[in-house]
Amino acid sequence: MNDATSLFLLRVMLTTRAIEERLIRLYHQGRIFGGVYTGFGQEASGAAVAAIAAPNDLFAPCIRNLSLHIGRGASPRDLFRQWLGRADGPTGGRDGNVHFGNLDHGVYAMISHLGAMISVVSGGVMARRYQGMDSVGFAFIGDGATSTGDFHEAVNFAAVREVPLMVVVENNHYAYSTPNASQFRCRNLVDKAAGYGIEGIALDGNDAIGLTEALAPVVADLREKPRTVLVEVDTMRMRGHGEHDDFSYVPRELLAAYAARDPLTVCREILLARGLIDPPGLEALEAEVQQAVDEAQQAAFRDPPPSPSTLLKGVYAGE
Amino acid sequence: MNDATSLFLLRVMLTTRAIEERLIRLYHQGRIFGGVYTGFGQEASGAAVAAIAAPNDLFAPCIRNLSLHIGRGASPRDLFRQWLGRADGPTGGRDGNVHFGNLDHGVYAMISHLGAMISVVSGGVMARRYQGMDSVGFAFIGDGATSTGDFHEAVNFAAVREVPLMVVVENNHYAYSTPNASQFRCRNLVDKAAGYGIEGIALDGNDAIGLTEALAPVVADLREKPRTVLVEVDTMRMRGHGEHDDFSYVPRELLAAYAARDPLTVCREILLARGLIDPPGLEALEAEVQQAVDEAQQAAFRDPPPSPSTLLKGVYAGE
Amino acid sequence: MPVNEITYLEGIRQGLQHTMQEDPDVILFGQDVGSFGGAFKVTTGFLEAFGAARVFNTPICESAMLGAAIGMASQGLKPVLEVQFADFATTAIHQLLNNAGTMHYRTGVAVPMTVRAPCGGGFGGGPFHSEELEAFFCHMPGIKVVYPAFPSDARSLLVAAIHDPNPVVFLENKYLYRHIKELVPEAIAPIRIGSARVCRSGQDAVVLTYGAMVHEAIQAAEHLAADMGYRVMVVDMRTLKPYDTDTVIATVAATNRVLIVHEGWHTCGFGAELAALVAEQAFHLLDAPVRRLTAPDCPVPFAPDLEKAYRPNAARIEEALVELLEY
Amino acid sequence: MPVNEITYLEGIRQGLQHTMQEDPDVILFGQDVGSFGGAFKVTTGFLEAFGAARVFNTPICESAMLGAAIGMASQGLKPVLEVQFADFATTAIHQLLNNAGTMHYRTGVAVPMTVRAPCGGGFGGGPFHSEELEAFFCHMPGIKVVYPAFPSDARSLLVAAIHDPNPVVFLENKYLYRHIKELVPEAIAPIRIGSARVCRSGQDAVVLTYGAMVHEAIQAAEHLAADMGYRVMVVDMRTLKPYDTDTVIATVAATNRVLIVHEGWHTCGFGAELAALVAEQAFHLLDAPVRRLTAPDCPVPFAPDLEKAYRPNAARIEEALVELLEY
Ligand SMILES: Cc1ncc(C[n+]2csc(CCOP(=O)(O)OP(=O)(O)O)c2C)c(N)n1
Ligand SMILES: Cc1ncc(C[n+]2csc(CCOP(=O)(O)OP(=O)(O)O)c2C)c(N)n1
Ligand SMILES: [Mg+2]
Ligand SMILES: [Mg+2]
Repeated sequence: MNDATSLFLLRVMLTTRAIEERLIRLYHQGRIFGGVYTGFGQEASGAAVAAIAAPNDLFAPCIRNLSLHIGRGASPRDLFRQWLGRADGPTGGRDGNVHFGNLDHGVYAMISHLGAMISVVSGGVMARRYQGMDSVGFAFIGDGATSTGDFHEAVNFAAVREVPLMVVVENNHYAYSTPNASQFRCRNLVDKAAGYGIEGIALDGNDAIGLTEALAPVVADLREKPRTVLVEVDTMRMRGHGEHDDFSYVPRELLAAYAARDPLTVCREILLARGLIDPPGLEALEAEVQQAVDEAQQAAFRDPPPSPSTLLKGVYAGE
Repeated sequence: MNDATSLFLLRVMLTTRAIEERLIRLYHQGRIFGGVYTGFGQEASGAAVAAIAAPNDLFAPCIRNLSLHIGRGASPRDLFRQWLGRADGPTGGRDGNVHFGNLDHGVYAMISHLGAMISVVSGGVMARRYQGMDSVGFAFIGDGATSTGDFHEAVNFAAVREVPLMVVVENNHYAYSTPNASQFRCRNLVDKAAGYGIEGIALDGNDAIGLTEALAPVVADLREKPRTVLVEVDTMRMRGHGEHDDFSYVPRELLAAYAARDPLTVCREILLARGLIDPPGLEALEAEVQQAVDEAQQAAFRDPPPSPSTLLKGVYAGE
Repeated sequence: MPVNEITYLEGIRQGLQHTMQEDPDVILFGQDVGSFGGAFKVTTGFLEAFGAARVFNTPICESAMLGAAIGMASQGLKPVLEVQFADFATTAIHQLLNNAGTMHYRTGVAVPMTVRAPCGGGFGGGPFHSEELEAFFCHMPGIKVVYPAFPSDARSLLVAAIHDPNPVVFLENKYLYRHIKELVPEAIAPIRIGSARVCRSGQDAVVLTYGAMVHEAIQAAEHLAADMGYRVMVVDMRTLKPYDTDTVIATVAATNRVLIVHEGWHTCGFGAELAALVAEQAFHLLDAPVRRLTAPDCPVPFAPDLEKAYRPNAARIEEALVELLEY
Repeated sequence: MPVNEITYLEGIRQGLQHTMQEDPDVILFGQDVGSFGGAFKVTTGFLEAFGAARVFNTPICESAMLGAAIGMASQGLKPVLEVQFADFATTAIHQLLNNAGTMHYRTGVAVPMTVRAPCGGGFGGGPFHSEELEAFFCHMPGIKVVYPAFPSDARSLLVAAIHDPNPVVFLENKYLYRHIKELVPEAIAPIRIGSARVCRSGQDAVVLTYGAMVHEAIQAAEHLAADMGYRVMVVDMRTLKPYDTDTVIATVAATNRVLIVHEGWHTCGFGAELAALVAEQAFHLLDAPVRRLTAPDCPVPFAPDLEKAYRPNAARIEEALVELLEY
């Protein structure tokens, strides 16, 4: 892995964290309409995938994958516009919060129905390959969502068609309030891979550099020998399901254990240890990111909301 | 396994075969309304499950499991009434062909939507256990139907709740015209068990006696230590998907190989070898079964169809 | 008779609690309904009160949840299943339509199950947490559909739904959960599924509606009375399948002008059914064409201004009523 | 202009074949559509003609099939997906309603996909192979719904559906597949989605219908003309969303009496939508209440006598028309 990639990971994660911290504050200040859902503590996997992927690749992020959006080029201002329902945001205010994407960046806008997007990104990759493009798909999914029929149908279909697709299961141990033990009975979610006849890979989900190093060769190989793989990353949701949720059902020791392995801390330490950044450099980077987020937020607050007269625009294409 | 059980298996399978042979003939004579779907060549698993099960057990058969119905006490006359849409048949003519059951025998009437019944029988068992009954569930499913989201959701849910449920996957190598290779990428369907954290057992699906011997202890253990298990049985659909289908897409050598291991032949030979029946006894049994089927068919043809005036009866319960 | 003020949400809670206390056959399950009390906290304390055999969390699998409920109901239990948002029931329509809805007709086995489905918008939920799907459910043979607008009705109708021997979809309007309060007696009054509620009398026109729009319609009618002296009747359909055709016809006879309001989509919505019924059976009673005021055929938008334009409200009901009254 | 007699099924086949020949972006997939040619043999020879990259079988997974079609369409392909029976689409309503139907509205990305869904009864298919689900599909924002009744329309409308930049549900009536023939020219005439077909002129009443019931209605109208001299117009709606409101209003203006017929369920069916439209916009044109003749709210029964009682037919349409004409 080259140095630029390491710094890319750090910058993406810092930006993600700064945006989400801001969203959380705005929510508790009552300045956000609707709920706030973050990937606090889960920034590593999205950043790593963004680091590995190629321009023509396609992505189906879930609600905890802001870092993937950032890594694929979503601007902080677009992010705030989305959360504020602004006219020029990624969904023009038609959708809110995490339900956005940008196909120019290869990123599908998720629907809420868990599992439903895996087949979509898989179909997108099928299309691009039919069109002669080299394209690999990346689908993110939670531990809870592996229980959906959609997860199963999509992974099986992709496996059978040998779609180059990496399905990244982010096991953060809870689905809303429901712990793994009430969600599945296999020991690890990667145990499901064999049932689809695909390779399964289990990794530490809080180490972006480790993830990038481990997955880059896998993805390179997928491009040569198209097939579907299942990756389980171990991580932790460090906040509630949304900011309305005090997550008192999560044992505090569990949180503490993962706090000690916060993806930003882990990445910062590796970069410092490898001499890729020094403390003043880090401070400067963090300040720069904070400033960009400040400016983006302020700009987005000034951006106009959609006009009610546009309500019916675009229900159908070509009209 | 005691002698009565062996003879039970033979009688159930002979009856099943005789009924289905008759249905096939009636179809080609144009005397059946709608299609005809049989389990020709797959009689062993349903018979074995019927042999093992206890009175309070519950069952979700699929379209190829007539032997399960017969084993649980469905009468040939009821069968013909069902296929002929008669008023006094199991569904009173509201439904046709394989879509019937009898909860007095513990047998759910399937809907066509593949995979949908696994959760139903699982819920039935949950209810019976809540009511203090000892009850185990048996769900049958085809190789093709393992691709449905419903299969996945139901098996996972049952596994997590530790519902004593045996899911019997009958791998007959085709789903309509689609061979295994276009349906799943795992080597064996039993490979899926690990992904649900449950035990998987692969067996010869054409040997009713072997199945009974192998599964009886498993089921006994399920009663003690409730949990879900996955059983894959290897078998072959010896006719078309339905009688309208000439199944020319199935290699004839494959059919020949399974014909040599026809469940009835296998069972007959074991019983003869074990001295549990002799050739004249067998002949007598076959004649008896044929006569019962003849009479049942004739009676059913005389049975009245439902009156059109009953069309709306029972859309709602309690009205 | 002691009287308490309760919210709509509390009405649902009390109905469920009462039924579970009286009848051990009632079982509750769904995503996060256990110690967490469900996404909307309707079942807080139920796990503790009724135990893990009667109250449990499920994995995320709407189809298997519905299937399990069908299985339980077929064995004589009365399962109550919470789907976290009605929107997610669209992943398992076949279990309702084809399995639950046909079992009694096909086999004579009753399926006394209740599906609690929080629905409706008005709080920035966006396209996937705001849907009104009653038209789908009402189109399904063998299914009953209940949709209360008041705390008292929510309480009574949930009891009725649970004891009904059929599969019932019990729609809960999320906007009303904490917005609507009502004084209710201790004892739960029985309400028959199939009976509408005349919420406001009047003889100049009638608004046929349900869910959150009932309260918007009442407000519109009050404005109109104050501003222009019109007396507008408001009918809360309250149960949508079966629905109360007698009350519909009687109120049309009494008013001769009909406005139908709902926050679900227009084309093939429940409003179409009501309008068709009026057109077929009360044609001779009409002094003006029947009129529908509904959400447009458009995903539920997130941005507040867009959702305001999307969702009918008191002001737009009033406007439509004026046009109708001046026809 | 050379003219051939083709079946309804052949019309579909030709429309699909033509489009695939002209446009390499059209991809066909579904259960058994490959060398087997699909459950109804609509695509026999397509795999051989267009190759395995454009024609392929899928596992049994309606949701993933629909999702994949959405993904392909979002990348500019024009996937045509066959669900084996429309009934099975109920396992994946969310992919249509929430994913396909909202993508353009939410993100500006068009989803030009076509879902071919064989539907309807009349052949002993029973409750799970005979359903008419157009009301569900028509209730979905962002989705178009097409339902031809004639070979020529099937051919033209399938071409239109595939080229439409939106998700289109293309309903194929199974009973008509081999029962209906028509003389058609070699060249495929373009038909606009949203235009009805006046199949039979008349001025005493109009039957608004679609699918297999078009042919029953024509037969009923012919009987009535022969027996009683009535001239009954028959309109094949042909496309249900959008539907041709202009033609509906014009034919009501011309006849003043309306019968709506379909073989789908009654409550919240597409007939309710048509009746509501007529009641709202053509009230002053009516000499008699609008009337619906539909299947009852009941699973589709298997037994021939039951299904005959369930499904509207020429005789019952005639009866209803006589009542309407004599009102
Ligand atoms: C089909 C479906 N059912 C229910 C929900 C409601 N829901 C939203 S998020 C969530 C929990 C998801 O848990 P998990 O997949 O582990 O993701 P995490 O939130 O932990 O990242 C639930 C139940 C949904 N979105 N879709
Ligand atoms: C959800 C769903 N999709 C499609 C069908 C149509 N269909 C009926 S049987 C069948 C093939 C089933 O294959 P398999 O599960 O292997 O069972 P087998 O017929 O071989 O016993 C298909 C595709 C269906 N019944 N349900
Ligand atoms: Mg999780
Ligand atoms: Mg098979």
